Amino acid sequence: MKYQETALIKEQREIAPGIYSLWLQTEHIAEEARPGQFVSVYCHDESRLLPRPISICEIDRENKGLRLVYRAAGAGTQEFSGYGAGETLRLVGPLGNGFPLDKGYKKVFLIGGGIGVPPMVELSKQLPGEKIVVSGYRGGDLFLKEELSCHAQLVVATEDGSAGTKGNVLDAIKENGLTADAIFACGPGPMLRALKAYAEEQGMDCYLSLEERMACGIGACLACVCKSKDVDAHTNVRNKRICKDGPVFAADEIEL
Amino acid sequence: MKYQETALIKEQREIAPGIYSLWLQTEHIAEEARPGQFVSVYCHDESRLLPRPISICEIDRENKGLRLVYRAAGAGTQEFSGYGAGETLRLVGPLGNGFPLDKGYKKVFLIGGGIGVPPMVELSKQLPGEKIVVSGYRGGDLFLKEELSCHAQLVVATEDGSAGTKGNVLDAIKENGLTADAIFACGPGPMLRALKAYAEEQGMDCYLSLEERMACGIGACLACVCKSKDVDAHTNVRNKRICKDGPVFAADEIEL
Amino acid sequence: MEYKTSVNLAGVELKNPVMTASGTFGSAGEYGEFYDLGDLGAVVTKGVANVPWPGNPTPRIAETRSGMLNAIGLQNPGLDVFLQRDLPKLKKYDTKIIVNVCGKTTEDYCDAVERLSDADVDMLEINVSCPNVKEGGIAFGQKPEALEAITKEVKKYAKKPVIMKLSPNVTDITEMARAAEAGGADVLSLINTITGMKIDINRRTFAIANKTGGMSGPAVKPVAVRMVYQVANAVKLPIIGMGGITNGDDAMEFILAGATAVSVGTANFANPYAAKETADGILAYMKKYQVEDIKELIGAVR
Amino acid sequence: MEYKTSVNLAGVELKNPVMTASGTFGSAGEYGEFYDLGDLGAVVTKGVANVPWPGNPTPRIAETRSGMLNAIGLQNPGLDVFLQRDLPKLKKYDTKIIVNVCGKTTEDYCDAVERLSDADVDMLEINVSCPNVKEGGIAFGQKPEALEAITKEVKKYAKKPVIMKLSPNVTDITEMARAAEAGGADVLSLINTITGMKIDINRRTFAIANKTGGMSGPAVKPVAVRMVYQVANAVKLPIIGMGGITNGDDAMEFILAGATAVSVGTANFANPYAAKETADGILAYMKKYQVEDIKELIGAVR
Ligand SMILES: Cc1cc2nc3c(=O)[nH]c(=O)nc-3n(C[C@H](O)[C@H](O)[C@H](O)COP(=O)(O)OP(=O)(O)OC[C@H]3O[C@@H](n4cnc5c(N)ncnc54)[C@H](O)[C@@H]3O)c2cc1C
Ligand SMILES: Cc1cc2nc3c(=O)[nH]c(=O)nc-3n(C[C@H](O)[C@H](O)[C@H](O)COP(=O)(O)OP(=O)(O)OC[C@H]3O[C@@H](n4cnc5c(N)ncnc54)[C@H](O)[C@@H]3O)c2cc1C
Ligand SMILES: Cc1cc2nc3c(=O)[nH]c(=O)nc-3n(C[C@H](O)[C@H](O)[C@H](O)COP(=O)(O)O)c2cc1C
Ligand SMILES: Cc1cc2nc3c(=O)[nH]c(=O)nc-3n(C[C@H](O)[C@H](O)[C@H](O)COP(=O)(O)O)c2cc1C
Ligand code: FES
Ligand code: FES
Repeated sequence: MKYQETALIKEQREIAPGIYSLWLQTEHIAEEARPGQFVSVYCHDESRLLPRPISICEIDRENKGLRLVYRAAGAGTQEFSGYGAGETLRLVGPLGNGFPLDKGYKKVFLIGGGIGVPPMVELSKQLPGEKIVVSGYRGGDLFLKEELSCHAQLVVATEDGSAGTKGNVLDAIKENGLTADAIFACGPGPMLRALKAYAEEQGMDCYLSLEERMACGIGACLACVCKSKDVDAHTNVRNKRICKDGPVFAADEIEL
Repeated sequence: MKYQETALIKEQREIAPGIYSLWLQTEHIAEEARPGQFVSVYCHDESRLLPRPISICEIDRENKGLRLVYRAAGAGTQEFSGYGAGETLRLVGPLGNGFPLDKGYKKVFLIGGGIGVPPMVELSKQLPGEKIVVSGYRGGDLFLKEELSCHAQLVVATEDGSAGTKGNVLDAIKENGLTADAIFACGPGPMLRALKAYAEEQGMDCYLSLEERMACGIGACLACVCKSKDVDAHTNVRNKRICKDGPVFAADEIEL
Repeated sequence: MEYKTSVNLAGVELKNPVMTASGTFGSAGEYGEFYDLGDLGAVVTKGVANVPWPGNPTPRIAETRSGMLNAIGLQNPGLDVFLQRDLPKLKKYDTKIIVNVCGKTTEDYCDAVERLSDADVDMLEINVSCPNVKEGGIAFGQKPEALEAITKEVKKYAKKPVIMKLSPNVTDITEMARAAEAGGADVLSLINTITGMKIDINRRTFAIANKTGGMSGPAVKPVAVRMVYQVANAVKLPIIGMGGITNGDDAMEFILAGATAVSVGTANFANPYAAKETADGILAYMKKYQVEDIKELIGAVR
Repeated sequence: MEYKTSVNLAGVELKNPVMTASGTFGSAGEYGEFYDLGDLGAVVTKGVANVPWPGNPTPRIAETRSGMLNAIGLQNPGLDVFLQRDLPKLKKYDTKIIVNVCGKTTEDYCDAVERLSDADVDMLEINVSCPNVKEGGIAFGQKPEALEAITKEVKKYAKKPVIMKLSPNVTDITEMARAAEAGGADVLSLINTITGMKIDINRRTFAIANKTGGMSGPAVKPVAVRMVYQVANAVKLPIIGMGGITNGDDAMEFILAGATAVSVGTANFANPYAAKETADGILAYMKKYQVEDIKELIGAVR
């Protein structure tokens, strides 16, 4: 079930330069949300029509709380960052499929790159088994470090080497000699491509959360497709809708 | 001199249903403003581009304060009404000519109708001589009554008869047997037309503040013209620009 | 007072004038997760062709000030899948179903129209502004002769009323409307999207992969209202007006300008309840002004 | 690094690519109360005719979502008053002066152009999208033959470079651009306004007295960028791009699409410093990406 709600902002903080953490009080969305799903967030400014898809970072089911962590990337997210406790944001959600939680893996890598780190927080809480979070950051602002260390081992890579392994998430995995049965990842395209190749090479299962421009967010407009390996059941062509069939795909279903 | 400023809201109150009183702190505008001038107020929402012209109601020169009193008529003024102390509004002003203060009349009518009442406040303070303010309201919400009674005699007309004379401002003048040398007026078109006719009939001087849709507010776009009796010096046709040559015109210069 | 919101399009009675704009509402009742689609006058499907189309590369959309660009490229699963899988889902709702048809050649259109004529749908809307068609890439929808010809052909195969959907990318929309009327169209719908472009100045490339895209949303509304007004004064056919409608007040502009029905498109993306709220808003307008029958308002501004 | 922002339009060197759009900036330096107009590449005057025009009845404008409609009706004081009174005011600024010319007949245009050729102005911009012209009301700007013909005529009388200003209300802008080029135009400017309409649903009448008006502002930008791109790929003439530019980033879209210069119009109403800030913004973009000469960026997105 999907809901449109006007959610109350309980708290908003800048947790790293340009990165904001937002706790929202929802009516139904938090209760139904699963890790890896996202919400459409709407601007108040009437010149910006389209929803901004933002992944669910953390769920406080008891208090119907939803945490989003996002980068002020453009005008819309900049607008969001200006609102504080007591103000509201209109949301539609929960959207998308989320990560599969029932695969029974013994040990998994949860890999987040940049602004792909946030969804790993709730995933690390809910996914059963042993978890190693591998987070890739540009510099030393290791946002969500505490949250990620609670339910999993945390390994860090930074581009500038200011913390953890100097390099990317795969460098960190190699440097630390880590292994796992499967990969659950979210982050920039090049990282996902590298992980897909790595998983194939290692014969690991791999689940990737993809990004694309969205209009409807619910599977109606066909804006947000990715190429699929086979003809997709819904589209009847080699395209899958990221908003509805994803954002999480088994790496071997899709082309990157 | 005209200024563009981001003015700080010092106070905003709803003084009658849908009528808002706004005190703004300006840098230069308040110091240079004269009664009968107006400011262009801009929306924050980027889908609304054009300025909303709002008359200057009161000036607190010492504190660089400017008071605007406006009706939440449409989306733009509705937006303004949502802002409170500490927030800002972008203004351009002071604009227009204002009422002539140096004509030496002994006794004048200051006539405001509806949302044309506010500019009479500062005018009643600054205009020399004896002043009778005649205010026409729809119902019994006599906004700005106190302010208008300070520097002038106040006579009221209401459409529904809930206060003062039942009827319009001319009915109130007649009922109270009032006379004066000149009229200074602001209000809806039908009222201004009636006052122009009345002034002609009585041989009184008459100054009317007009309204029209505006784009530039500074005389550049020719959106806001009214018909003039003679060929206008600037336009070289029988049109005058309300934003620049007005909003106040001698009634006998213009056609209504 | 009882308020009559029903309108008639070429013999098809809609319970209210609000439809959905093709391509913005899916084909399988996606928005039915938010409200009962039976609250709408009609649902218009995403454009469907006789065979599946893969559409364009991504990015397929870009936001613009109070609007958006899209170049989906008419991705669709093909008529067979539409008929077998999607149509039954739509039939569950108590609303009229209008199938939007696209094609590359006259034969494509006629093939699809013929097969749809036996299906349980109420009307067919012919999208003649596809980017890649015969005639050296110039769309059927930009030349009056081509439009008249394809309308005539399609009408030969259609056993349902035919709506011809007009492109706004023309010098004179009335000429196009007259051509469609001459070809035998039963209803006209307008406007399709206005061709636009956005450049990503930081990446120094086009914001959408197809370079150009179709602009829609509130930004285009004044163009759409103007064209509906012009067409309403040029032909006798009923008009479905669209382009930037977000609520009942917007819809009333189109109806007063001469539209018998209206479609809500891009606004669905900004608010999943937009189409339903538009229907509610029209009724609220009628109540406010005590207008008993919506028909009194069609083309009332002259 | 030294950054070169100057551009050349038919032999006229502008210190930067930013001009003002005709009709939005007056003719007598009105915006000079806010900043030194010498900060701009050129000032383009309000359209001026050989004789005074009274313009249209009010309301002449209406706001639309992220845009506006205007039907000023080319009110102007006539050429004599312009030359005697307004031009000297503009000449005080260290900027180029471009006079926008309107007319009802070919003779009107030629008369004005001839008289302006002896005046101290830098270029002439010919507005061929006036609403009321010969040929049964169809503007010179909507038929390629008519556009080519008037361009030829005007060129006979013009001793200054001639900019032909194109209307976007056409099926194929490249056809119009080629016609103006064939007629001998030195520069093209585009876009003029897109015809639109707004209806006041409460008063049940047109929001502007003229019924239709020209749409401008950010809402039209994607259409303008698309047309500039198309024209830049169709003709060899330099292009002045406009339509919805509010800042340097918007201007860069047009320059990357192929415009040599840009005009800021409606944005002046939303921010009196808009044109100056646009010039500043272009320089900031060049600095950000270390582009030494703006000319490297003209048409760089292909
Ligand atoms: C499924 C999904 C989950 C996401 N989760 C997060 C998250 O948790 N935290 C976070 O910071 N960001 C996330 N993003 C990216 C986020 O959606 C964009 O950063 C945001 O939409 C930018 O909006 P803007 O108005 O600031 O930028 P603008 O560039 O002004 O946006 C213009 C338009 O482009 C779209 N757009 C711009 N960048 C992106 C992008 N990267 N992906 C999709 N659409 C984009 C906007 O939604 C808008 O429609 C996610 C994207 C997707 C698809
Ligand atoms: C010189 C002058 C002084 C004014 N002083 C006051 C004042 O002191 N208090 C007050 O309440 N109102 C005043 N008005 C009217 C005020 O400008 C409008 O009520 C306001 O612009 C409406 O904006 P909106 O966005 O709420 O309405 P909308 O209808 O959404 O506005 C749409 C567009 O129409 C314009 N518009 C709408 N109504 C008017 C109008 N009556 N006059 C001019 N433009 C209009 C808006 O500026 C905007 O561009 C004055 C108008 C003028 C011309
Ligand atoms: C994402 C998207 C997809 C569209 N697909 C189609 C289509 O398949 N067939 C069609 O005739 N029109 C299509 N259109 C055009 C719309 O039906 C409509 O004519 C246009 O968007 C204007 O209405 P709006 O401003 O309310 O969206 C599409 C529009 C959008 C935004
Ligand atoms: C109020 C107004 C008046 C205009 N007058 C003229 C004119 O006299 N001559 C002309 O060629 N264009 C005129 N235009 C069109 C503009 O010059 C410009 O082409 C158009 O507005 C698009 O640019 P913009 O979106 O930046 O405003 C006018 C536009 C507006 C808004
Ligand atoms: S955003 Fe519409 S289908 Fe995904
Ligand atoms: S509003 Fe532009 S001249 Fe008055």
